[in-house]
Formats: sequence, C-alpha cells, structure tokens
Amino acid sequence: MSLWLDLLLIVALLWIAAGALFSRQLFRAVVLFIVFGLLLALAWARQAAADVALAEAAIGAGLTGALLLDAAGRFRRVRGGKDAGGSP
Amino acid sequence: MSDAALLLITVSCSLVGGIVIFLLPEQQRGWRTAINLGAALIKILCLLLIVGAVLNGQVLSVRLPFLPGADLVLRADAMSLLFAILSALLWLVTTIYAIGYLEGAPHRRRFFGFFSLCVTATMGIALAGNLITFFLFYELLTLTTYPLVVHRGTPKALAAGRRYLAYTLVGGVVLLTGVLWLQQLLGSVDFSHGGVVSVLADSHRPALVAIFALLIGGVAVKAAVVPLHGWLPEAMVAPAPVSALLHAVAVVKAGAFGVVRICYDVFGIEYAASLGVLQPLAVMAGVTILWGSLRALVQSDLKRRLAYSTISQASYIILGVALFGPLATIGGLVHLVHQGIMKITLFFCAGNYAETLGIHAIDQLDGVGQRMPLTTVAFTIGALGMIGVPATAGFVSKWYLGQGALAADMGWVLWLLLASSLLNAAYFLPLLHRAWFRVQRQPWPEEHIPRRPGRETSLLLLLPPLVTALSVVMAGLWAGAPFSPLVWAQLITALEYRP
Amino acid sequence: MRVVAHRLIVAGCTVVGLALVYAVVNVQGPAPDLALAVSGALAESGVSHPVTAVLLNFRAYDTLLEVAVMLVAPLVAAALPTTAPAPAKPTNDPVLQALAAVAVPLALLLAIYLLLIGASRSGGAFHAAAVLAGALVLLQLATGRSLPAWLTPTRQQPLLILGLALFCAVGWLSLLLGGYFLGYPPAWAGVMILVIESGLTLSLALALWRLMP
Amino acid sequence: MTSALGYAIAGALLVAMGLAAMLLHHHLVRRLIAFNIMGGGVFLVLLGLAPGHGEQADPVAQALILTGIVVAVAATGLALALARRLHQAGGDVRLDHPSSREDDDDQK
Amino acid sequence: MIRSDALLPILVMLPLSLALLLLLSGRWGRFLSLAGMVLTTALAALLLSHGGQPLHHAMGGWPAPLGIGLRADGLATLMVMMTALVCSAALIYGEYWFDGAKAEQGRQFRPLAWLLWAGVNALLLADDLFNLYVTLELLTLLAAGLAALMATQAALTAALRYLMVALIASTAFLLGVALLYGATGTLALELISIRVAANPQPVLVVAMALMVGGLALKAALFPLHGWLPPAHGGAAPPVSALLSALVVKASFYVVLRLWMGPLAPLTGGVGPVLGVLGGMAIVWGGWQALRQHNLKMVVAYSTVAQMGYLFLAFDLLQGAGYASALNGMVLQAVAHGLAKGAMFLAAGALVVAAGGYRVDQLQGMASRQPLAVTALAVAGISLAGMPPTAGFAGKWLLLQAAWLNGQWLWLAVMLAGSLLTASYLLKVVAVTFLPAPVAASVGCGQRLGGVALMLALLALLAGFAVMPMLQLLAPVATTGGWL
Repeated sequence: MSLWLDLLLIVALLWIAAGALFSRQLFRAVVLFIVFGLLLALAWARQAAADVALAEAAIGAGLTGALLLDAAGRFRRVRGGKDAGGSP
Repeated sequence: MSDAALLLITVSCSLVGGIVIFLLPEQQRGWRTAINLGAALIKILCLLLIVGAVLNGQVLSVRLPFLPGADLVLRADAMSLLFAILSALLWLVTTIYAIGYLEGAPHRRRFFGFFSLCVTATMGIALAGNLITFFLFYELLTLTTYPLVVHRGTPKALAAGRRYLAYTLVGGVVLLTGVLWLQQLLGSVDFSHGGVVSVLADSHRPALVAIFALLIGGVAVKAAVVPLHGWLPEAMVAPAPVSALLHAVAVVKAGAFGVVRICYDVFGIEYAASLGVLQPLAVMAGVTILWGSLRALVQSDLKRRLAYSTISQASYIILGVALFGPLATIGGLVHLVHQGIMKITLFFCAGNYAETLGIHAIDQLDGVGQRMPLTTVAFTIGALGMIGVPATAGFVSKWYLGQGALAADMGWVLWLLLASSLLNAAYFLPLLHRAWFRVQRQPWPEEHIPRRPGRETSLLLLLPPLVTALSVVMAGLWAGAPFSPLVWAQLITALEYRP
Repeated sequence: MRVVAHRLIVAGCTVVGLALVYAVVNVQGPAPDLALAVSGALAESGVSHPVTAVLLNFRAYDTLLEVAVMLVAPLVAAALPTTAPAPAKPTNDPVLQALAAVAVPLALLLAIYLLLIGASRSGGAFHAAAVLAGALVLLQLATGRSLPAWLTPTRQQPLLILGLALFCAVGWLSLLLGGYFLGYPPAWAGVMILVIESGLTLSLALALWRLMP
Repeated sequence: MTSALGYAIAGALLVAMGLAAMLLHHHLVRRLIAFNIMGGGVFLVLLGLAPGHGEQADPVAQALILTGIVVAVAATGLALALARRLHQAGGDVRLDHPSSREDDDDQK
Repeated sequence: MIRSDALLPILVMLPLSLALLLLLSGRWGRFLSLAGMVLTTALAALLLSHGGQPLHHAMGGWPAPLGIGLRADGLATLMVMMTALVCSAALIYGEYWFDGAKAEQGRQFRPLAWLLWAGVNALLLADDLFNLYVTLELLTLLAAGLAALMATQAALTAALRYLMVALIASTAFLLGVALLYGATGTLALELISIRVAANPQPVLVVAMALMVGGLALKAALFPLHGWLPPAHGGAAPPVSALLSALVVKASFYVVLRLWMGPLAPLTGGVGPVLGVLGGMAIVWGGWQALRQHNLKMVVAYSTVAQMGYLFLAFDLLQGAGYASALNGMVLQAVAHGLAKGAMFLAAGALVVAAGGYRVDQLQGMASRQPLAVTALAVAGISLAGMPPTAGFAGKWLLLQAAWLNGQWLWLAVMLAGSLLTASYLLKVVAVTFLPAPVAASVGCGQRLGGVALMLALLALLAGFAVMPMLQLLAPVATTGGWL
C-alpha cells in the first residue's frame, strides 16, 4: 500500500517537473514549479524527513516560487519582441 | 672577502645599479652617470681580484639552491674570465660612449637601466657554472635586450624587436629542451674541463648527438649562425651603443661563448669529435662566414654592412672550436676577444658618423676622413683588423685559425679563410677609400655637432673608439705579452686539451 | 544547426540520466555508523532533536558558512547602483488586509514557536525565518509597508548580520577560552544554540525578505 | 525495491531532466526553475542513498539538505537580483548558451 | 590559552568577522581593512612557519566523522599564503581604484572581497566533502556578485552567465557528494579515502565524473571556458584579479585534493581526458589571447590557457614523474595566482591611463606608466615560464615530469604554450614603446601600477624560494596528502 503511494508520488513528481521544465507558457511553468515544490515536501514527509519537508514547503516552494512568480511577470516582455517564455 | 661574495658582487653590482637607475628620476643625470661608472669599475675590480685567484690555480665557485637537482652555480675559471673581462671592459667603454651618444635624448633612465641589467645577464652567462644557470642568464639576456632594441619606439624598431624575440625565444625553447634532456640523463650538468658527458654509456650516443644539436641550435640563434641570423641586421635600428652591445659585448658573444662552453665543458672537445658532430659545425660556420661576407658586400647602409660582417666574423669563433685542435682553439678563443674590440670600434665610429653628421649610407662617406680624422683613423684600424692585416688583432686570430686548419688537415678551411679575407677586404676597403681619398661632394646629411677646432665631435663620443682602436693595435703588436688575450687563450686551451 | 544542438543535448542528458540511475541503483551503502554517532553524542549536544544537533552543533561550521552565503545576495543587490526603486503601491484590497491582520500576528507566533521547538522537534531558525519573511511579504502586499520607515536599508545592516555576528562571536569566544571553534561546553550548549538561532531567525528573515523585489 | 531507492531514482531522473532544460532554455527564469528542480533531484538522491532508515531519516543527510535548500534560494535570489538590474539597464535576460559566444567576443 | 591549531579557524574567521565589521563601519573601513590585511597575512606567515607539518582542528570539538575538520598541510599552507598576498594587493588596489565617482562601489567592494578571502581560506583548509561544497558555493555567489559590481549591461550579463554555468557545476558536484556519501556513509575526506580504497565500486566513477566535471566547468577548462573571458574581462580590475587568481584556482585545488585523496584509486582513465582538454586549452586559450584587441580580454584568455597547464598536469601526475608533476603544478598554481593577479591589476591601471580598453591605445605607456608596464612584463615573463620566475620553476618541473613519464606530446604542447604566451604578451608590451599620442593624457598616478608591480615582483622573487616551497610540499608529494 505505502509503496504504491510512494510510486504514485514519484510519478507525479516527474510529471509535474516535466511540465514545469518544458511548459510553453512561462507563468504556467512557474505555477507548476510551486506545485512541484509542494509535492517534493510531501515526498520528504513520506521519507520521515519532517525538517526538510517543512523547509521545502516554506522556502523551496513558497519563497522561491514567489521570487520566480515575480520575475516571470517582470521579465515577460523582454527586449527583442516576442514572448520569451516559449519552449524552444 | 669570500669567494661567494666576490662572485655574487661581480654579477649583481650592475643589477643593483640598474635598479637604482630605474628608481632615480629622469633628470638626475649626474647620479645616473656616477652609478653607471661606479658599477662598471666595481665589476672590473672584482674581476681583477678573481683573476688573481685564478692565476693562483684556484677555481672560485658558489652554489645556491634553485630547483630540485639543479642549483644555481657561479664559477670563475679561465674561460669565464676571458669573456667576463672582455664584456666588463667593453661595457665601461660603451657606457661612456652611450652617455655621450644619448645626450639630451628621452628615456635615458630606461635605457641605462636595461643596459645595466643586460650586462648583469652577460656576466651571469660568463660565470655560469652549469647549464641551468647558463640558460637562466641566457634568457635574461634576451629579455633585457628587448627594450634596448625597441628603444627608439618607431614601428620599425618594434618590428625589429618582434623579430629579435621571435628568433631568440624560439632559440631559448630549443635550448631548454636540450638542457632538460641532458638533465634527465646526467642529473645536474656542471661545466668542467674536458666535458662531463663521457661518463654516459655508449647507448646514449644517438641521444647525445640530438642533445648537441638542440643545445647548439639554441645558442646559434644568438651567435647569428646562418640560417638563424635573420634578426641581427634588422636589430640595427637600435641606437649605436646598443648595436655595439649586441655585437661585441653581449648577445652575439653570448651565443658564441655558449658554443664554446657546450663543446668544451659539457661535451668535451674530444668526445664531441668522437660523436662526429664537429664536422657539421665547421661546415655551418664556414657557410656562415662566406654568406655573411657576401651579403655584407651588397649592403648600402653602413650599419647593415657591419651587421653582416659580424655574422661572418662571429663564426670564426665557432670555426675555431669545430676544427678540433689546440691551435684552432686558440684562434677561436682569441677571436672572441679580438672580434669584440674590433667590431665595437667600428660601431662606435659608425655611430659617430651618424650622430655627428647624420651619415647612414655608405655613399655619404665621401671625404669624411678630413672632417673627422680621428674617428676615421679608428675606423680604419678596425676595418684593417677585420681583414686580418698584420700588426692588428685580426691577424693573430686568423693566423692561429689557419695553423689549426693545417694541423687538423683540413685544407678547405685555409681556402675559406683566404676567400673570407678577400671578401672582407672587398667590403671594407672601398669604405676606407671613400673616407680618405674622395672629396666631399655633397653637404653632410644632418650636421648635429658643429665643427670646432681640434674637436671633430664630442669628447665622450671620440674617446671610446680611440681607446678600443688602440687596443686592437696593441693586441696585434704585443700578442705575446703577459695577460694578452692570446696568452690567456693559450692558457685555456692548455686546460681543455690536458691529456 | 540549432536542431542538431538540441538533439545532442537531449541525447547527452539521456545518457547522463541513465548513468545516474545506474549509479543510484548500484550503490553499496555501508553500515549507518554516522547516524549512530549522532544519536550517541546527542546527549552532549544541548538539544534533543538530532537534525538541530547536526545543524547547530556537530556541523555548525557548515551552517555558519551557509549563513554567510545567504548574506551575499542581499549585499550584492544593495551594492548594485540602481535607479530609484519604484514606489511601493499599497493594494487597497480589503480581503488581503483582513487576511494580513489575522495572519501576520499568527505567523509571528508560529515563528517563535518554531524557533523554540527546534531544540526538541522539527523546526528551528530556518523555518522560523521563512515564516517570518512570508509574514513580511504579506504585510508588504497588503499595506505597502512592512518594516518601519526608519529602518532604511543602511540601518538594516546590523540586523542583517546579527545572526552571523552572534555565530562568529560564540566561535571566537570558544576559541579564546582555549577550546575548539564553536565547541560549546555541554552545559551551555542549549543556551548558546538558542541565542544563535534567535539571531539567525531575525537575520535570515530579513535576508529572505530582501531577496524579494 | 524499497521506496527510498525509488525516490533516489526519481531524483536521478529529475537531475537529468533539469540539466536538459537548463541547457535548452535561454530564459533566465526557466533556467532557475530547472536549477531548482535539479537541486530537488540531488536532494532526493542524497536522502534516498543516505545510510540507515530507521524511524527518522538520516539526520546528517537532512541537515545537508536543509543547508542545500537555503543555498539554492540564496543563489536564486542573487540571480534574480542581478537579472532585475540587468533588465533595468536594458539588457536581455535570455542568456545565450554559455559556450556559443566565442566569436562575438572577438569582435568587441 | 589558545590552542595552537586554532590558527586554522582563525584564518577563516578573521576575514569573515572583518567583512561583517566593514559592513557596519563607515569612514574607518579603510584602516580596518588595512589592519586586517596585515594581521591576516601575518597569520598566513605563521602557518607557513609550521613548515608544512600537518595541522588539524576539529570544529566544535567533534572528531571527524561526526564533526567537520579543518586541515592544513604544505599545499594548503602555500595556497593560503598566495591568497593572502593576492587579496592584500587587490584590496589595496581597490582603495585607489574605487575613488571619485566609484567610491560607493568601493565601499561595497571591501566587505565582499573580505568575504571572498574568508571563503577561499575556508575552501583551502576544508577537510570535509560537504564543507567543500558550501565553500565552493560561497565563492561562486561572491564571484558572480563581484563580477557584476560595475553594473554595466555587459558585466551583468557576463555575471549571470557565469552564475548559471557555475550553478550547473555546483549541482553536479553536490550530486557527486551525495553519491559518495551514499557509498561511504561519511563526509570526512580521510575516511572517504579509506573506504573508497577498501571498496572501489563502479558508482564512484560516476561520482568522480560528476565532481571533476563540475569543478572543471568552474575552473573554465576547455571547452567549458566560454563564460570566463567576458566575466573576468568585464569586471573591475581588482575583482578580475581576485577571480582569475583565486576563484578559478579554488576549483582546481579541490580537484587536486580529491585526486590525491578520495578519488586516487579511480583516476586512471580520467587523467588522459584532463590532459587532452588541458592541452587544447593551452593552445586554444593562447591562440584566442593572441587574437584579442581588448587588453583585459587578452589577460582573461590567458587564464584559460594557464588553467590548461594545471589540468594537463593531472595526466602527468603518475609514474616516475609523480613528485615532479605535483610540485610543478602547485608552483604553477602559486605563480599563476601572483602573476595573473598582477597582470589584471596592471591592465586596470593601463586602461585608466589610456582611457580605453584597446591594446592599440597603449601607445606611450612605457614612459607614462612604467610601473604598470613593468608589472605586466614581469608577470608575463612568469606566465610564459621564463627564468628566473616562479612560473619557470613550475614549468620546468612539469616538463621534467613529462620527460620522466615519456609523455612527449605534452612536453611539446607545454613548450609551444610558452611561446604562445610570450607572443601575446609581446604584442601588448611592444605597443607601449610606441611614442604617446600628443592628446589623450588622462591624469593617473603611478599608485595603481605600483601595487601591480609589487605583486608581479613577488611572482619573480618566488622563483628564488622554490626549494623552501618544495620542502613544504615534500610530505604531500610522497604521501599524496592523506594516509
């Protein structure tokens, strides 16, 4: 049972990470990254690493996420015209 | 005073002098002159003390740790002293000349500073007791002469400087490779009479031939052996004292001295002969002698003609070494000194012509003998010496070289000497003819120093060539006197060919 | 050209991924003697929570350097000469303001709780600082102001380095008393750690907040 | 297969994915996302491979990860601070591939 | 009474604490910085006086596997001394360079530079794998921040690009740490060495590849060097000096430490790879330096080439040439640190005096800025490996190692590299002898050049202190530093 839960979590982690990495829209990528952070916190909790889980949620997902959100908004229209968030 | 201190002071007094000169403000002419002359005199004094010791049969040496398995060794033996004294004396003369020559010119601080460093390097080469020390000072010489070559700061001077470094640095790398290789075979390579490599097993002989080629190739660049001579004529753009330095005191001499050292005190002349490397060396020297003379013949610029003459003459020294035999060796070694004093005389005179009257080309020389008689007398003595006219120093050299060739049973060398002397005559005699026997046809190109009664040019410019010209005659006339270059060369030869 | 480069990158990263998976699967781990050592020395560490013991006692030096790392970003940001920053615009969102009114005091309490609990359970300076920084951000969003006006960036400097300075001070003290660097006497360890952590909480919170634009 | 190993493998895959994204993207924010995901992957490997799995995960590994998380946010914060300044100075936050600029430098 | 081994943490904590004090102090900062410089250099000299006897300090009093150790052997000692000299020179130079309109940046430069000093010392003395990671990260962020200090568009872009590359590298290194930790269960370098030697499993090869690869990236090893020239060339001169002389070298130092310690059983196949890349770096870096028209870019590409020597030497670190190669690479590292620091400082002085970056603007500098030109030339002589500098000693030993191992190709590459170095430096120095243009006389004292010359002369004088330095290294050379 718990193994299945872990497996599910792993698949979700990879899936969301892929989305965050290769999403076409920058904003969406950042949101997915925050979700990834929260899932990762869950993964830490599953591995009995409560300290890391807390820190991941607060710093990894929360603060880094906020930073990136702000940056995504700020740098949306970079010099040189078209939206830079597009996937290559 | 201990041996170590004596040797270190000998080498470093000009180093300290040079550094102080760099620190002095440009305007401090008096102090600069005092330091220059003071350092030169201290150096000569030290060398005299060393001569005294060496004549008593001592070999002074000092050893400082430097790299693992490679100490810095300074060592004074008869051969070092031959070169050391020559360059110390000529340095003094050249410094006096340079003070007069650069009167009022810019950047004198830089010039004299590097001039001093350059002599430090030369002294180090002369007194080096092993290959690594030799290499160290050899590279130092390259570096310290560069600023002198480009001193004028013209694009032409920079091009000459680039060429000079291109040749000498590559030469340095070749030399380094040879040093490294030999170091691997032998450990530390201290110079000693009769050579040090003969202890190696016969299986190393091919390697030793290669090492010989590398070492000689490295030093032959500075000795301007054809085809490695390309930098020398270009470097003529430098001021006349620098040319004198390059040709007679430091660079070319260092290269030739390097050949002598490597043949005698690294390989041992007999071992080198048994390796069969001397024959090619002799051929190289022969080619250089002829090629240099032929090229000199077609130069229309006075200093360039002198430069090609140097290329030719420097190889007499190498020829003397390569002929294998005591007589030829004496000839080569004594030519180390004789060529120095003769060539420096010629360059001083050429500098005087240029500085006083603006004469650079040969066809401007017409009638200069009347305008500048003393300078022209000195020039004549130098030129006759180069040709090898009896009663001059050059004759002594050629005499012994010829004897050596006969003793070595190499007749072709005799023909070579004859041909070279004819060529020498062919490119020097017309100059003398123009100077003495033609009348001035056109005004002097640029008369910097006006004629005054009894003084054809400034005293500082006039005295040095007269002194060196006098020494050319004396070396020719009293070749057998005690302490003459010839006697000294015979002493060294006796050591090298000791059974 | 670009496409080729991309394919190369993808292929390369696939290889890297495979190598990593191979490595991860094949690790032959040793006996967990380090974890045992941690629990063995826990009694002398001054705290009962092993992670805190590692962070602030056994490997406190790492943490000290890490706090120095944390200091770099705000320092550099302050060092870069900027044109005048855009004036903060307060959002007049009543919901946000109400939320802030409730959440900020709660966050403050939570931070203090996390700080104190760190000695025995999960928690500690880093968590407390993150919560505190979050509260500051919320306050900024709701009211347009967070820190008091007199606390200009220059005046924040002492607060910013407080944690590291305390850390260093304790280290120097322990050295000057003839001991090892940051070698607390067991009796004092708990107090020392709490002092350092309190300073760290404030400094890290400020540093994290300063990272925010 | 234990779940710890599973997480470690996931970590390895995350690193590879993150690396690919880091190299493929030029936009700074995307690179920072990739960097943080790579970091997460490394931490998963670190904890997953850490010896000993009792009731609590290896405290040393936990402490290392905590340190790592703080370092990562510091790096992200610094990068964004620089980027904001660059943006202000009129620069482009889409950074070219680090090794493809050789020739541009010569032309300066 | 203070423990004698407290010297090690003090060498880290003194610069760190000073950096904090400098953040608070206003006008007194300059004097504080100067006093700290003297003190820290004196402490480095004190460490030197231990004669390379290994010194060890257990942080927190916790012995190695549990706690973090600091450790100084001859190698670390030499590097600490070199760091002290370069940092001092850069800081003094900074006091003169950041003046007038740049005074504000100068105030920021000081604490950051002191933090960097602390970070470098921490890295040099680290005896713990994760501690190495933290110090590397500290240096990376500081380097990026310092490189961006001038806040021009070019500097910021270069700094960001560097940061991105360095972060990939750090991540790779950390992953290597994770694998090693998983495989050995410890972070203490000495214990890792023992356990790796006892059970050299294939995983370790991956860990090694990750760590060495990451560090090579940070050390700008060819072909991963693209980030370096703009970042180092575009920064303020004292910053360039610190980055090129110390930060890049720190990564090399970590490779060397790991190479001789934990990774020693695994290095067989990796040496030739590093050798090839190093050789290519020598040639390519030298060639690029020759092609540059921007003075600072010449110097920056020269760093790429010189790092090539250091990495090529890893392939010489074997067989009969082992001791020679080790001695040579350490000397080379020390010599390059001093010389490259001097060179960037001198280049900075020349750029100020010439009012521009281009090499052809340097006309007349030989007479207008003799100290800076001399510094450039002397440093260049050391870099080109010409006697009697420390650079010559380093290259001589490396050549000797190549000879002893029969690695003829490397011998040729190193010799050719010397000539390349000489050529690009000659290109620069030659221009300074041309007569100065009449106009364009920017007022600039000799102080900047003077500081640069001091550092360059140290590179020269170090050439006469080779034997004492090698004595310090003797235990390292025979035991590999560990065990």
